[in-house]
Order: sequence, then structure tokens, then C-alpha cells
Amino acid sequence: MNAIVISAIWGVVMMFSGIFSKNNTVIRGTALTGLALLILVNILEMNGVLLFKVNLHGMLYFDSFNLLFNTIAFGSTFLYAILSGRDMEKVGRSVSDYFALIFFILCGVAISSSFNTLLMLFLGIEIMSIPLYILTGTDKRNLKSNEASLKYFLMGSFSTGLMLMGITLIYGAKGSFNLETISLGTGALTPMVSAGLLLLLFSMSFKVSAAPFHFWTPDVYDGAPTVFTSFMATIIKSAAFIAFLRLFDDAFGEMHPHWQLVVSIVTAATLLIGNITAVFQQSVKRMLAYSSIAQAGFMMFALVALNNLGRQGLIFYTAAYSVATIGVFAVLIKMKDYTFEGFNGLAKRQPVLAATTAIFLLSLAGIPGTAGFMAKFYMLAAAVSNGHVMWLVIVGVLCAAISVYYYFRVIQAMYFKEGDAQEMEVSSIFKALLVIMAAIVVLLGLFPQWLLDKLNYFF
Amino acid sequence: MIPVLLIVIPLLSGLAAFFLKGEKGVKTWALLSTVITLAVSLLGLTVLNKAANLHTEVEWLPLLGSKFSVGLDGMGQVLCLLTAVAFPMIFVATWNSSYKNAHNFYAFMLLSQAGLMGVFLAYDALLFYFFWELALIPAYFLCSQWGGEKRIAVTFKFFIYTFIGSLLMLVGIIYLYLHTPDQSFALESFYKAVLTSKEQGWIFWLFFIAFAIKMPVFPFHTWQPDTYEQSPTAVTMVLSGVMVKMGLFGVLRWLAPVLPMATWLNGDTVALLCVIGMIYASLIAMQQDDLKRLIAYSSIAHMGLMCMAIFVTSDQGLQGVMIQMFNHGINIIGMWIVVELIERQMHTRKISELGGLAQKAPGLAIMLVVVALANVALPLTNAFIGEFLLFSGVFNSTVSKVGYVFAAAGGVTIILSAVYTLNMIQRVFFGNTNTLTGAMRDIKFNERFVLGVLVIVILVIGVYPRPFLELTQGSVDTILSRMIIKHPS
Amino acid sequence: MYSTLLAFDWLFLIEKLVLIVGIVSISLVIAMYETWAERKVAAFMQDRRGPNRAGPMGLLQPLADGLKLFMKEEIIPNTSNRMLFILGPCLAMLAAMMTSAVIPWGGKIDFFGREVNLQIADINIGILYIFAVVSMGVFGIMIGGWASNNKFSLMAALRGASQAISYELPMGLSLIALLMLTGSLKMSAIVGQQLDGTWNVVYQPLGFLIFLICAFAECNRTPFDLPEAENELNFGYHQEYSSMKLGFYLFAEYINMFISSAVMATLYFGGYDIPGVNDAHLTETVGVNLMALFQALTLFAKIGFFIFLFMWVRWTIPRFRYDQLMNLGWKKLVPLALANMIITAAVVLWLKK
Amino acid sequence: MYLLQVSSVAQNPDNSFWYFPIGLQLLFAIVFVGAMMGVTHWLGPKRNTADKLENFASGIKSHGDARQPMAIKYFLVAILFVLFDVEVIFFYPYAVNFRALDWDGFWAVLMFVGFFLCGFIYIIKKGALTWED
Amino acid sequence: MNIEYYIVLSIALFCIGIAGVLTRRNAIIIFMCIELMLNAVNLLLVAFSKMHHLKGVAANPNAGIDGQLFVFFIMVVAAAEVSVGLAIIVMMYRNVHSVDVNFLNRLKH
Repeated sequence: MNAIVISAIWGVVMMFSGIFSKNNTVIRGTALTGLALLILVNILEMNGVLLFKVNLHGMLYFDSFNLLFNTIAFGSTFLYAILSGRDMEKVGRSVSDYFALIFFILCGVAISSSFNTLLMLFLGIEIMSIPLYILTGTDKRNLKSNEASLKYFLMGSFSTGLMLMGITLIYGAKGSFNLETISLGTGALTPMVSAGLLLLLFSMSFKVSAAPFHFWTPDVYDGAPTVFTSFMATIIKSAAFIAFLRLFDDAFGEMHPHWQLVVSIVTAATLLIGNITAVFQQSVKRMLAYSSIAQAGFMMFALVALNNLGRQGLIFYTAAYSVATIGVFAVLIKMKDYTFEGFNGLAKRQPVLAATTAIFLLSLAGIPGTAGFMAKFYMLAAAVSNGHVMWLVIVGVLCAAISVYYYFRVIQAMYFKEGDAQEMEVSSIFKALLVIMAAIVVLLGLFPQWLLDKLNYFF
Repeated sequence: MIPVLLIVIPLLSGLAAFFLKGEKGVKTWALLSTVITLAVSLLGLTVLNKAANLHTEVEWLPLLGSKFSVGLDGMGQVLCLLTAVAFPMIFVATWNSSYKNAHNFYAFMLLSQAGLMGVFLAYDALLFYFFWELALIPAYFLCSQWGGEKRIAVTFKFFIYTFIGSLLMLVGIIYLYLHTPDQSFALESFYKAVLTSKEQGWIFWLFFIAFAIKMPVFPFHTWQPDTYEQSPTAVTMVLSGVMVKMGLFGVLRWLAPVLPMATWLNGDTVALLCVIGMIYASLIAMQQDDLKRLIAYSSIAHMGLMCMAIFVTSDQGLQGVMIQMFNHGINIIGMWIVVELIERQMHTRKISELGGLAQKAPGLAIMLVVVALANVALPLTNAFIGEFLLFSGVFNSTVSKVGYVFAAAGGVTIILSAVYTLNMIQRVFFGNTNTLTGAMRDIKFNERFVLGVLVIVILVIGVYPRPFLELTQGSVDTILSRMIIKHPS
Repeated sequence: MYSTLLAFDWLFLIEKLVLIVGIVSISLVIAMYETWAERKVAAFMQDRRGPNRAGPMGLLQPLADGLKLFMKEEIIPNTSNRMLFILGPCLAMLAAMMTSAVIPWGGKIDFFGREVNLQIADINIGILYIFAVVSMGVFGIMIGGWASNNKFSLMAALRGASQAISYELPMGLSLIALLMLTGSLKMSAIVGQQLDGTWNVVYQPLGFLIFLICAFAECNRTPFDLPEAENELNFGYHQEYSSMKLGFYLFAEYINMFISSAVMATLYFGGYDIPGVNDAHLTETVGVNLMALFQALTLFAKIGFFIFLFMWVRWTIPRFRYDQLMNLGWKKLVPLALANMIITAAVVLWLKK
Repeated sequence: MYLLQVSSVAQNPDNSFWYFPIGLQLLFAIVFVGAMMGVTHWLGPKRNTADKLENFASGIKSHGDARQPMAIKYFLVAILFVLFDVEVIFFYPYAVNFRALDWDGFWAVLMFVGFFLCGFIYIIKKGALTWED
Repeated sequence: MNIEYYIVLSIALFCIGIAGVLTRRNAIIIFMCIELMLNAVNLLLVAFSKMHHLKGVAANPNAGIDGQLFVFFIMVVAAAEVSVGLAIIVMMYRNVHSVDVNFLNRLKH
């Protein structure tokens, strides 16, 4: 609750910061302060300090699971803001507004990770989505950005419509929006419930860009200003996943056997499409878009398995994936040429950037010693321990191997190919931050115990 | 203590090497580090050979039931020794080669040594997997940065192959982990895992594919000749001398004892694959004009033999495998060193373009002949001991009903191997010199030193293998006991 | 709900039909004569005579005007969108004609033992209904202006539309304060409360003022007649129109004026409440039907006053500039209405204690 | 005389049947408007010429299509209206029930108004309502 | 009236909306179809709300009220979507002079 209130208020503060100050440094400072504050109050809440006494009427539900996720999301955003905050100025003039939107999105993130009724789920998802439509289109003069924004908007609101219909049908059948009430009962499927379930599944798949509802993702990620693609591909996606998992776990967990197969097929399709298509991309940005689809496939494992390993793993995955992706994007933003060739010879010009990027990519590929490995490990373990979906595990493993192909293309370009890497202005602070992030990735990979302890605290 | 040192010394010195400047300094640094490692390894074998020194266990991921558990048993001793010996040899032998960005090159070399050590030492499946990949990644970077013209594509193929294999293995590990009684990754727990024979069956293949790709066994071998050909020779030495042993080692420690029933059931299938691979590789080797490819294919044949021996197993066979793993490493490194020396001077590896080198470089020729003869397992060389044990093991197999067939097929490959090896010696070293080979000079001191050491090792083991056999006997017994106890009566 | 048509209350249907026809015709007639009144008022203010040829005091002038509109040639510009071009005025007129449905025109009458309400539909969301229908009027303007495919029309339509919607905000807000007093959205209930009590305008003077201003703007009347500013936009959004389609637009405007007067009277000035008289007491003396007549007449008197106010303002106050208009609406009225609302809420709650 | 009895329908104020007269009025209005359009169409003369059917621009030659992007300001007003109007809509249920909700409800609404004002001040400061430029 | 009527009507509206989204090419029409979908949902929610209210009113006078509450929120969110969406469409139109989604292929390779 702390985080929800503070993020909403700070969003307003950010809105006005642009009016009272034209100095971007001040604005960025305010935003960073806000993010730090968010992390702080969230940690306070994890330790039982509630700043606001609000009667929630059971609309929201806070446990350490979603609080921990919030911390990770805010932390990632903090890293993101330090790394790429300066690049927002290149997109447009209203930096304060971008930050305000990001804070509102974070409010949505906090809501959609802690919803306890479908109403809050809907609100959370929408509070996340609507500012994103805007962020996607912030590069007003750029047709690609416009187009991405329109596409995202149309697809997003379409899926919202589906979701609402699903919610309504569930409501019609169960008489409540409350997750506990919905999950009551024998778990039998009436036509109305199954239709609602399917619609919810579709719409959530839309939001997390799982195949076959992924088709907007590459275009949107590609068209959006890279700074915001980074944000979209990480924090938003993670939050949508948490919501997805909580919905299908808390509300429909009883019916798991009924929908497991469908979700498994969706997962397999996501993995295959994401990975195979990513192989054929020429632009790194687009490749990352497809790779995010592929990663979504892995996160779906948590849903397929629906056990504690999966839940823990999803949190771990979001952390690992977010940090690595933010890092790669932070480097990508600095580049002028987004093709693979653009990375040629980067290792010579910018050894630090190249090395850290390589570590991030290794993490995304799931090489042991990086956080990405532990994440994938958890997901595979969850699916294996579920026992019914070994075929999916094998598909996942093969896809992970495919993913190596395109992640390593970047590494190859950076290290093994000759080329005049582009001129970039990179401050030493930026480099230092990248190194810190790479260190986080590696430390999480080698000593995941820290995060695991937190995870174990509530499982 | 010893195992930790074996891993940490190369690891830290490797990381440090990234930041060193100056080619000479880096070379010295790397050599120093590997020599220390060798020393530690030898100490472990002799003075400090006490149980307390050979095992270390530290909490790592208690939640997952994984520990940083490393230890040396007989088999590990042998392979660690091989690793420890191989690297200084390689560094000395390639002392005169110069590499672009030498500090990175040596750093990756040292890291891969750390990975290899870890693989041979790990007593925890997750840790094993970690090191398995840690050994792979530096090799990938080494090959694709300092290799031949087609290096990037070829190395990538190698990497993807291995990676697919290791991911499959990961699935297997996870499955086993979830079926251990105490949810742990420890080797001991893995032995206790309760599995039906069906489960064992397919987990077997998950593991086996990973190891088979590494060795490589017949249908999974296609990466190997290309990679050996394209890699810088120093890396090829690591790959073929040490890294392929990871596959065999994996089978011996993680596959056969853990999944005895499946191993028993699938033994013939695997052996058949090995036989096909051996004959096929030998036949291809005979056609090769490229020295590196020739040795590469011969390596496939030799590895196939060892793999076959594990699966149609007996006491002698396993004993043979253990010793042969070491021997093959030594021999093939020797072969590569010779190739490297030739290539560095002649700038070609084509057999057809060479000839008469013995006149110009007699020292090299003598060394090569010894190493090559060892490679074809002539008596009095080390490989003879190993292959003899292997063959007798296979021939007397209690597991396979057709062990003698396999043995016969293996025998054919020995003959073939003799044919192409001798043919190669004949064409490269004897006959008339041509314009190219006329300029050949004999080998320098450091190279002579390395080859000399290798030759000595070859001959010593060939004559007096007993210490080795005693060293590995314990491991053989352990493995066999696991396998036989779990065999259905 | 009703299994057979026979069970249907046919008399109810007839009753309502009569009421509808009656009220709509009255509003049409009033609208017609508003045009006449407008000219007369204008003439009076400008010290002229106004229309005086057709009939006594020019009373037949509106009829003549109407007939003229009927007989004119229909012109639909060839670049326009034909269907929308026709739809525009129809919508404007429809919206204007629908508004009268929820206004209570008087008390009950007793028709041979049957109690008849002088209100077409006494729905429980009366005020919202008025809002809804009035906003439909914007469509008429917008569609007509756009369909004409004339820059002047489009400009005027845009102005009209944004003006109308801008002033809807403070209007809604000012009504909320009123609602807090009445506690009901039902028009009859609102009137009922004022019948024997104080008129709402006493409690809500500020609210009334805001509402009044907004009503002016909604009707596109001076000083807010920007959409028809002749000197800037020729003839406004209906400049491509001729014949009865033009007539509809003009008519709709006058009907709206009438209706908003009626709404103002109902909401703030007691509706059909006869001032200074105890209604219940009087009903007993004169009987229900006569009382209803008195009440209706009272209401129409109040409406007449407001209509006059409309005209008075039109001929005295100059037109705003567009930015002034928007500034007034957004920057003055909205905060004022909000403050009014909050203060009302606080005071009511405080008094309740 | 049974028929003259007040119908039960008319008595029940909450019944959705009360919307029936509105439908009736709508029908009536549509018929009326349609009829008027028909009549004027029938009565008026039809002597179309090309000049007459051109757009009227006070005698000036008209330039191009009128359907071009207009000033964004109008549009902005429309969007702001949608947003603020929806916020205003939220006051209605409150206004009807605010006595029952008492001071708690008042503070809640005050907060809501606070947000409303924040947005309002923001758009004013951002110049969304500035028409002078 | 029976709830089935409402369900059928809403589903019909909803399907019309979906069909429109999938087949039409004009961004504004697509958008309107989406709004149609939302309104179908609103209708159904209110119907369900009434149904649950009648079913549970004896035990709880507020039974089924949450459905109508939900409608309010849908309306708000729809309004927000409208404003953002229209802004995006206008932005698009000013750059491309078209709202046809078939023109949106700059991102395809």
C-alpha cells in the first residue's frame, strides 16, 4: 500500500516538477529521489511498517511475494533511471512528464502485483498500459514511433476488451470479483467459466506478449523510443507476468488440470516463435524484442507448473531478466546503428561496454555463472517437478539453445568482427554503473542465496 | 584444500591476466600459474595425499540442496594431473607463437583450465554443470577470436552443439535432483535417487547426448573436425587433449553409476554407435590431406573406443579407460605440438605439400615418431597398456553378449589407425624435400623440451603403469560396485 | 414482462401520447414566437418597432417565416457528405425535441377519476437525462458543420462543439451542489421539495449563476454566440444549409432556449410552485385541475422571464472573444463550481450535526 | 371504469417501464422530423446549377478541401472534456449519498477533488487552455 | 427478463465489436468497435449485477452491487483510453494524413 500511494503522489510531483523547473538535472534528481523513496517505503512495508491506514475491503492483498516483486521492480526502475534517464532528453522536451508517466506505471505495477479482486487486476493493468501507449508515441515526429503507439494502443485496448468480457463472464458465473470466492468450488468447468477463463488467458497472453498474441510486440518494441522499449520489455512485462501468475494461481488454481494443456501449448508456441524469429532479425533492437517474447515463454513455465518452485523462479527470473535487459538496452541506446553490424568491433573502442554487454547477453542466454542461468534453472525445475510437461521442458531447452545463436551474434560482432565502431559519448559514471549491474548479474548467478533467502522467507 | 587450490589458482590468475599488459609478461604469468597448479596437483598426488586434504565442502545454496563440494578421487587425480600437465606443456610449446591481445588469450586459457579442473573435481551436480559451462565459454571465445578464417561459424556450431547437450543434461540433473530422497545435488544423493527403469531410460539419453557431443560419439561428432581445424593449435590441444575427456569423465562419474539400469540396457546401442563412429572416423582419416583434420578424426576413433569400453564394461575395461584418458591426452597433445611446429614454419598443414622433413628436422621427426607410435598403441608406449586393457575388457564383457564383435571392430580401427598414422609419417617426414620444406629448421629448445617430456611420460607409463593402475583402482571399484549392485540379478 | 398485449395499459399509452403531442407542440409554438419576441425585444431595446406587417403587431410573422423556409429550394453542396448533411439538422432538432420529456409542467390533473401527471416521464435520473440529450445536440452541430465541407462551417462547428462541451463541465459541477441539497435526481422530487419550502436559488445563488451562464453558452446565445459570429464566420456552422434544414437549426436553438429556461425555473425557482401561496391549501379550495392550470401558468411565467432574460442579454452585452470565452469556462467557472460544491457539502454536513 | 383506474405501471416509480414514454416521444420526434424533411423536400423548387452547388465562401474562390487538420486546440479541449467530465460523473453518486457517507466520504471526495485540481492546474500550467498563441 | 437475453445481446454486440476490430481498416472505426466491446461488457455486467442482486438480496442488501461499481471503473478507464487513443490517432493523422491501418507497415521488414 505504501508504494501505491507514494508512487501516485510522486507521479503528480513529477508532473509539476516540469512546470517549476526547466532544469532536466533537477527533474531527474527528483525522479531518482522518488524511486529511492519508493524502494524505501516498500522495504518498510516488508518489515511491517504501514504508512497509510486504509481500509482496503479486501481489494488488495499484500504479502511478501508481491512486496518483494515490487522491490525488484522499483529497484530495476531505479537502475534504469540512472542508466538511461539522461537519454530520455533526446526523445522529447517533456522529461518530467515521462517520469510522471513512469511513476504512474509503477503505481499500476504495484496494484497489479497485489490485486485481490478482478477489479484491481483490471485497474492495475490499465494503469500500466495507458501511460505506456503514450510513452511509445513520445517521439512525435517519428513515424515509426507513431505507428508503434497506434498499434500498441489498438491491440492493447482490444485485449482489454477481451479481458473485461472474461471478467464479466467469471462474475456472472461466480457472483464475485474476489479471487478467493472465484477459486471456491469444485473446480468444475461450466461453459461460462471456461469461456471467461479462456478470454482472460488470451488477454493476459496479449499483455505478456505470449504467442499467438505476440504479433504486436516486435513492431511496438521496435518503433518505440529505445529508452522506453527498455522499460516496457522489462518492468512492465514482469509485472504483467506476476499478475498473470497470481490470477491463474489464486483464482483458477483449482482448475489447473483443465487449463494446463492450453497454457503449455501457448508456452511452447511462444518459445518457438520468439526464438526462431529472433534468429532472422537484422536489427539488434528487433532481435531483443523477439528475445523478450522468447523470455516470456520461459516465464510462462511458472504458470504451467504452478508450484512453489515456479513462483520463486518467476521472481528470480524477473530480477535476472530485468537487470540484464536494462543493461543491454542502455548500451543499445548509445548506439546510432541498431543493426548487428553496428556492434562490429565494439570491443576495441569500448572494452567496458562490450564486456558488460557480453555478460548481460550471457545472462539472457542462461549461461551458468550469471543470474539468467539460475532463473532458467528454476523454471526448468518447476516444470520438471510438475511432472506432466516434460515435452515442454525439452522444447524449452532446445529453444534456449537457439537463443544462444542470436545473443552470441552480438558478442561475435563485438569481439570477433572488425569494424569501425560508432563514436559514442559514454561517461565514466555510465560505465561504472554498467559494471555494477554486470556485477549484480554475476553475483546473482553465483550466489543467488541472497535473493533465495528472501524468497524462501514466505514460501 | 587441494581441490580448491586447483580451481582457484587458474581462476584468479586468469581473471588477473585480463588486466596484464605486455605479451611476454602475460606468457610468463600464465606459465607460472600453470606450473604452480601442476605442483599443487603433484603434491596432492604424493605428499599431501590424505583424505582431509582431498575433499572440501562449503555451503553454497542450502535452499536448493547444493553445496560447493569438490574432491579428488583416483579418477579425478588422473584427469586433474592431465589438465595440470597439459597446460604448461601447451604454453611452453607455443611460447614462440604470438597472439593478438595476448593477455585475453592467456586469460581465457587459464579460465578454461579452471573450468576443466572444476568439472573433474565437482561432487555436486549443479557445481558440475557450472564448471562444465565455465570450461566451454572460454573455449568458445578462444576459438572464435584466434582461430582460422571460418572460425566464427565453425566455433559457433561447436558451441551450439555443446550447449544443447549441456542443457539436456541440465534437464536430467534437475529431474534427478527432484527425485533424490533429500532434494540435494550431491553425488551421493544422486546415487540414491529412486527411478523407474523408464525414467532412467530417457534421463540416460539426456545425459548421454551431452557427453556424446563432448566426446564426440558418432552422430554428434560433426562439429569436431571443423573446430579442431579452425582453432588455434594451442586451443585445439586443450580441446582434444583435455576437454573431450569431460565427456568420458561425465559418463564415468555421473551417468553409469547413477543410472546403472539404463546404462546396462543401452550399453549395446551406445557401443554400436561407437563402433560405427570409430570405423567411419578411421576411414575418413585415411582420406585426409590436412594434418589437423587427420588427427581430429583419429581422435574420434580413439574416443569411440574408450566410450565403448565404458558401456560394455568390466573391471579391466574401466581400468583401461582411466589410464587411456590420460594417455590419449598426452599423445594427442604431442601430435598437435608437432603439427603446430610444422605449421608455424611451413604455413601449411597439407600433407601433400610436405615431405622430407626428417632430413631437415630430425629432432622433430624422432619425437613425432614416438608420439605417433604411441598413438597407434605400439607396445612399450603408454597407449598400449590402455588399449590392451580396453580390448580385453570389451572382449570379456559380461554386459554385452556381443562384446567380442565390438572388440573385433575396435581391432580393425587400430589397424586402420596404424595405416593412416604411418602413412602420414611417411609422407610428411620421409621422401624428398620440396621447395617449401627445404626451408625447414629444426625445433628450438623449448619445443624440444616439451616433446621430450611427453616422450618420457609416454615411455614411462608404457613400461611401468602400475602407479596409475593403483591410483585408479579405487574409483573403478566404486563405479563398478554402483553398477553391479544395481544390476538386476 | 407482459405476456400479452391485451394486458397492456392502453389508456396509459393514450395519456402519454396526448401529453407528448401537447408539450412538443407547445414548445414548437413557443419557439416560433420566440423569434418574433426576439425581434420585438431587439426593436424595443434599439427603439424601433420590429415586425409589424404580418398580422396585428406582426404576430403572424413567424408563420410567414416558417412557410418561407418550407418553400425554399433545398441545396446540398456537391462536395458535401450527403447523408450526414441531412442527418445534422435532424439530430439537432431531435435532441431539442427530446429534452422536454422529464420536466414537470404542473401538478396532477384529475381526468374523470384518472390521475394524470403533467410530466411525460418521471424517471429517477431526470437531470442526467437532460444532460445526455443536450449533449446530443453537439452532434447535430458537429455533423452539420463537418458534412458541409466548408471551412467556415467546420470552424464554426468546432467552436460550437468545444464551447458546448467546455461549459458542460461547470454546469454539471454546479448541479452537483444542487443535488446535495435535494438528494435526488428526479425532477418531480426536486420540484416537490421546493413546493412548500424555499426555492433552491436561495441556497444556491452561486450555483444558479454558474448554471445560467452555462445555459447561455450551451444555447450558443450571445454573449457566447461564437459559432455564428457573422463577422468572422459568415453564417456559422449552418451556412451551407437552406430551406427547412436551416429552419431546424434555428428552431432547435430556440427550443433549447425554451427548455433551458424551463430547467432553470424547475431546478432553481421552484418549478410550477406558485410563490407566496400554500399549494396544498390552495388545491383544496380550487380543485386539482384548476390548480394544475395555475401551476402550469406560473411555470410558463417563469419561463417567459428567463426567455426575456436571454434576449435582454443578447441585445445588451457584446460578444466574447473566443479565448475569453474559453478562459471564463475553464479557468473561472470550473474552479468556482468546484468550490461551490465543496462548500455546500461541508455546510450541509456541518449543519446536520 | 376499470380501464380508467390508475395502472399499476404508472404507480411504480422505479419500474423501467417509465422509460417507455421517452421512447414514445423519440418515436414521435423522429416521425415529426422526418415528415418535415419530406415536406420541405416536396415543396421546395429544384433548380440546381453548378454554381449553386458549390461551397459558399462569401464569393471568394474556395481553396481545396475543408477536411484538413484543424487547430489542435479544439481537439485538446475535447479530450480534456472527456477526462474531466468522467471525473465529474463520479461526483453524482456521491452527491446523492453524501449524507449517508458523512465526513468520511467528505474527506475522500476532498482527496478526489484534490487530484482533480492537480490535473486541472497541470493542464493550465502546461498551457493546454491557452488560446492566445 | 431472463438473463439469457442480456447474455445473448451482449455477446452479439461483443462479437460485432471483435469482428469490426479484425476486419476494418480505419483506425477510428476499429477504435469505435473496441468501445462497442467495452459497452457490451458494461451491459452484461449490469445485467449480472442485477441478477446476483435479486438472488442474494435477502441475505445481503448490497448483493451484486460490485458489478455496477465495476462498470463505473470501466467507464473511467474507457474515457482515459479514449483520450489517449484519440490523441494518438490525431498525431498519426497529422503525420501521415490517413488513419488507415494498412499504411502502418513501416515497421515490417
